[in-house]
Amino acid sequence: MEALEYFFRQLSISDLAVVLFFIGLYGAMTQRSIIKTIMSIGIMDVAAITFFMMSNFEQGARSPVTGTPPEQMADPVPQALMITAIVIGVSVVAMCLAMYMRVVFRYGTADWNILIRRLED
Amino acid sequence: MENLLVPLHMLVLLPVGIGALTFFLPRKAYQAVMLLGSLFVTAAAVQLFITVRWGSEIIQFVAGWPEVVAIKLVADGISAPLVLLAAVFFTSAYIFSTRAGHMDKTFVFLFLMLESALFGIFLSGDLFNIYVVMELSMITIAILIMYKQEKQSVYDAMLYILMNFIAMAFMVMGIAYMYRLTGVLDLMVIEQRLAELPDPRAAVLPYSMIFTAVAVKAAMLPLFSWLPRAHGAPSAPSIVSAVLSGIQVKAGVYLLVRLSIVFSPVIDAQMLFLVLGFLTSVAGFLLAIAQKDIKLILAYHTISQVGLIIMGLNLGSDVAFWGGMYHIINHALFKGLLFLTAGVIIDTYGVRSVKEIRGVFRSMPVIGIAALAGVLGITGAPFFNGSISKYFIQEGIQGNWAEAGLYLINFGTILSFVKYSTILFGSPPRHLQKPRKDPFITVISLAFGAAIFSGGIFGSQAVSLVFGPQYSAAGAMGIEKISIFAATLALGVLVYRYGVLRIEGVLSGVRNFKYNFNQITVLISLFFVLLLGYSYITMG
Amino acid sequence: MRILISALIALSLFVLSTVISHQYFHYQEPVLYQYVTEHYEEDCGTTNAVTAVLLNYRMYDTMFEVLILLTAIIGMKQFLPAPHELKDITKRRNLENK
Amino acid sequence: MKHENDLPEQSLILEVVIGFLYPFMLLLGFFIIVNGHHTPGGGFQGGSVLAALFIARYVIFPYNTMDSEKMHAFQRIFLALILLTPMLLLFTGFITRNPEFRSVYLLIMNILIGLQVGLELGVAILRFAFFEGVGKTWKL
Repeated sequence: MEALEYFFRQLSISDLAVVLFFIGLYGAMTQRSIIKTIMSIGIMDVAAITFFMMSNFEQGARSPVTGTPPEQMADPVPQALMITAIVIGVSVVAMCLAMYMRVVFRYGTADWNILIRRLED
Repeated sequence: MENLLVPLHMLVLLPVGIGALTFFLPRKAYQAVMLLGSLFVTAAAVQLFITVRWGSEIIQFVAGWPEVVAIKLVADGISAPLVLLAAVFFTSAYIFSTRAGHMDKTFVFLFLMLESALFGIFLSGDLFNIYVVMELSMITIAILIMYKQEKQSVYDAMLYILMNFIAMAFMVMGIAYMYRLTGVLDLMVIEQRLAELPDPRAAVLPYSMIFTAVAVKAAMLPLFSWLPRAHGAPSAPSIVSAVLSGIQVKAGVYLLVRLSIVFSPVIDAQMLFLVLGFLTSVAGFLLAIAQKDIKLILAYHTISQVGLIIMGLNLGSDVAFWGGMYHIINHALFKGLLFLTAGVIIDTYGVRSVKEIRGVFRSMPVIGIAALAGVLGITGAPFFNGSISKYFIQEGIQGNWAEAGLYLINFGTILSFVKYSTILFGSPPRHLQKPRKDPFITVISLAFGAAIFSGGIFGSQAVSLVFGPQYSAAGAMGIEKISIFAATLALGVLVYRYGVLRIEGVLSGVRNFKYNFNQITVLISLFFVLLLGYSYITMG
Repeated sequence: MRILISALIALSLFVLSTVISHQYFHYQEPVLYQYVTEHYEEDCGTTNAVTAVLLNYRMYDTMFEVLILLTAIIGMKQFLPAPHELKDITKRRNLENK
Repeated sequence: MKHENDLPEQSLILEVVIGFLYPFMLLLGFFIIVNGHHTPGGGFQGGSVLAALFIARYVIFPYNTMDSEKMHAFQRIFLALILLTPMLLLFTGFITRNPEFRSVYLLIMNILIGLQVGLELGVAILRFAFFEGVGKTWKL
């Protein structure tokens, strides 16, 4: 029990992001309808972005603006990279939703299996 | 370094710049400006290749910032030939379809953006930059394969984008672990820092996350179900399928090579990728035999050839490595030619299935000859470039189980292309209207056919010209190789006549079997577990 | 049954990756972080380091990202046709079916 | 001016409140864009606030009058500029050589990216909104 208790005390916020990542993966594995698959992959993407943001995290680090001494600054590099990653995530989700609307209006269903059957005829 | 016609970042952004600027020109002028622009880009790529091939490799820090901070663009022995191949391929595909109907401004803009995304992948030396450029190429392809509005099957594009979206989420997670571990984003600096790691097991997790994403991009065994429908989609114009199968899959393979060099001080998974390459190749040609639609035969066959390339690259011997790289160039040539000619055949015949198209030789002699050159090239007929690269890969194997595997793959390739080439012979249907004489199509297809043929004749000189090391390919033209090819060809025709035509029921079952999306995600996670376990254990 | 298997896979993946990342993690010297925090003022003249990284040090990434934004919009125009675009699509489809 | 795929008439309160807030949204958007080098990322946040303008305009006047073709053409102009200015100024080392142009360069880049993102999200939302009716009638 002691090892388990030690293990849990070690868990930090970034492990929470890893949990969210695999919940998204679980969602992508089990969801029947297309819109929920898009949502769960969106969750995976957001979890990966949160995990990246938490790197080089120290307690009490201040925002990287002039005036704070360089050692106390929070790491600006992940923040800048994640602005790019978030915008990419937004564009891809927008593309998926556009395709989702097209699929629903054309085949009349949002379920993966019914869609595959309707594709054949 | 200074005598470069165009600095590296300019070369990457030039195609998009041309596309964006010519958007405001009137319709008549923009076609000529596009042609001039792509010729200029090809000239810059040729000049870059010459300086890298005979000079030293070029490393350029964007905007002159110091080594740690700036994004580094690297043009070395592996990436410069691929940049040249991409530039020549895009220009010839662009010339090939000057008369085609769908060449409006948005299509050409997306086409040039795909070209600059490919340049970005080949030249980039920064981990996060590779992710951003892979994302750009993914979205551009999703639109290009759906470009013909009327015959739109949205399911293929949806499957393509969602699978690659999962792969990209894995990639961001891998880069996050990488940044936490090494604190730097540059590939070369990461390589040095990985060597200093006290315990190499720390790099197992980022390794398997990044390589799952790269495996989806390079269409490895369980994860290739997006590729045939994306490349062979009915709504994809033929030059898009040609470019995708010719160059885009190679970007995935190139990333596999580049990132395995970065991770080489810590993890060596060559045996795993050798086995996976072999299995991918076998699965590829088995599925290719089952298809009816000629574009799907070619698309499934791309998977088998990519598996062969991955096998060649991961054999560990230098001959096989440069054989694999030469096969990347050969495959771009003959698969691109086959897709271009297939597009023209489908337009004139109006039918896509192998059974109904007959007599391409009589109705379109030039397209028939070019397609025949492509088929001979891909099956590795002697005096054609396929045989040279396969000969080099075979030299690298020498006697372990993979040599028998190579014969099986060759036999599968011949079998699937015996099925494909039935469209060439026989007599064309009466009502077939004469295809309009298009000089561009004939010029480009004959040029590709000549390149395939000359690549075979001067094989070893071509390898030493493009990559450097000089290997003698005399054996490839030897009597022994010709007899083996003739025997396999005869066996292939026999097996096709009596075997494949018999088991039509099995084939149609294989053809209509589709994974639904949940099973594909389970396959991706299982691939991730396989990679994680394998690299953890072999770390030892 | 299907849900149980995928739940099992997801759980085992999570446990595997957290155990491996906690057991073997080792922080190397974050050189990039130190360089940016010390030099971003005289290099880029901004008061905010994030803008410095985004617009000066890694401007190459931001250019590609703006391209992605534009491609998403072109994709939007392709997949969600406006009424006037639909007229010529159906016209072409009828032409083809004839 | 009834269009075949418009929404029912909007409530008066909504129109008055959004009409009043419209200029302040515009002001806030440009404020975030302009001093981008104080706040992180400048262009992107400001652009998304500008996109809220298009949604507000759509909520008040739900007719498909805004020509997304023209907005898309503006977007391409901004894209060409965004590609050109860093290539001419930053990558040639002009900025690092004479530092007095740095804040001007940042200002230009922030404004360009802000307008680009604002137009982009606006066009995306309008596309989604006006496709609703179209998809049903045309049975794509």
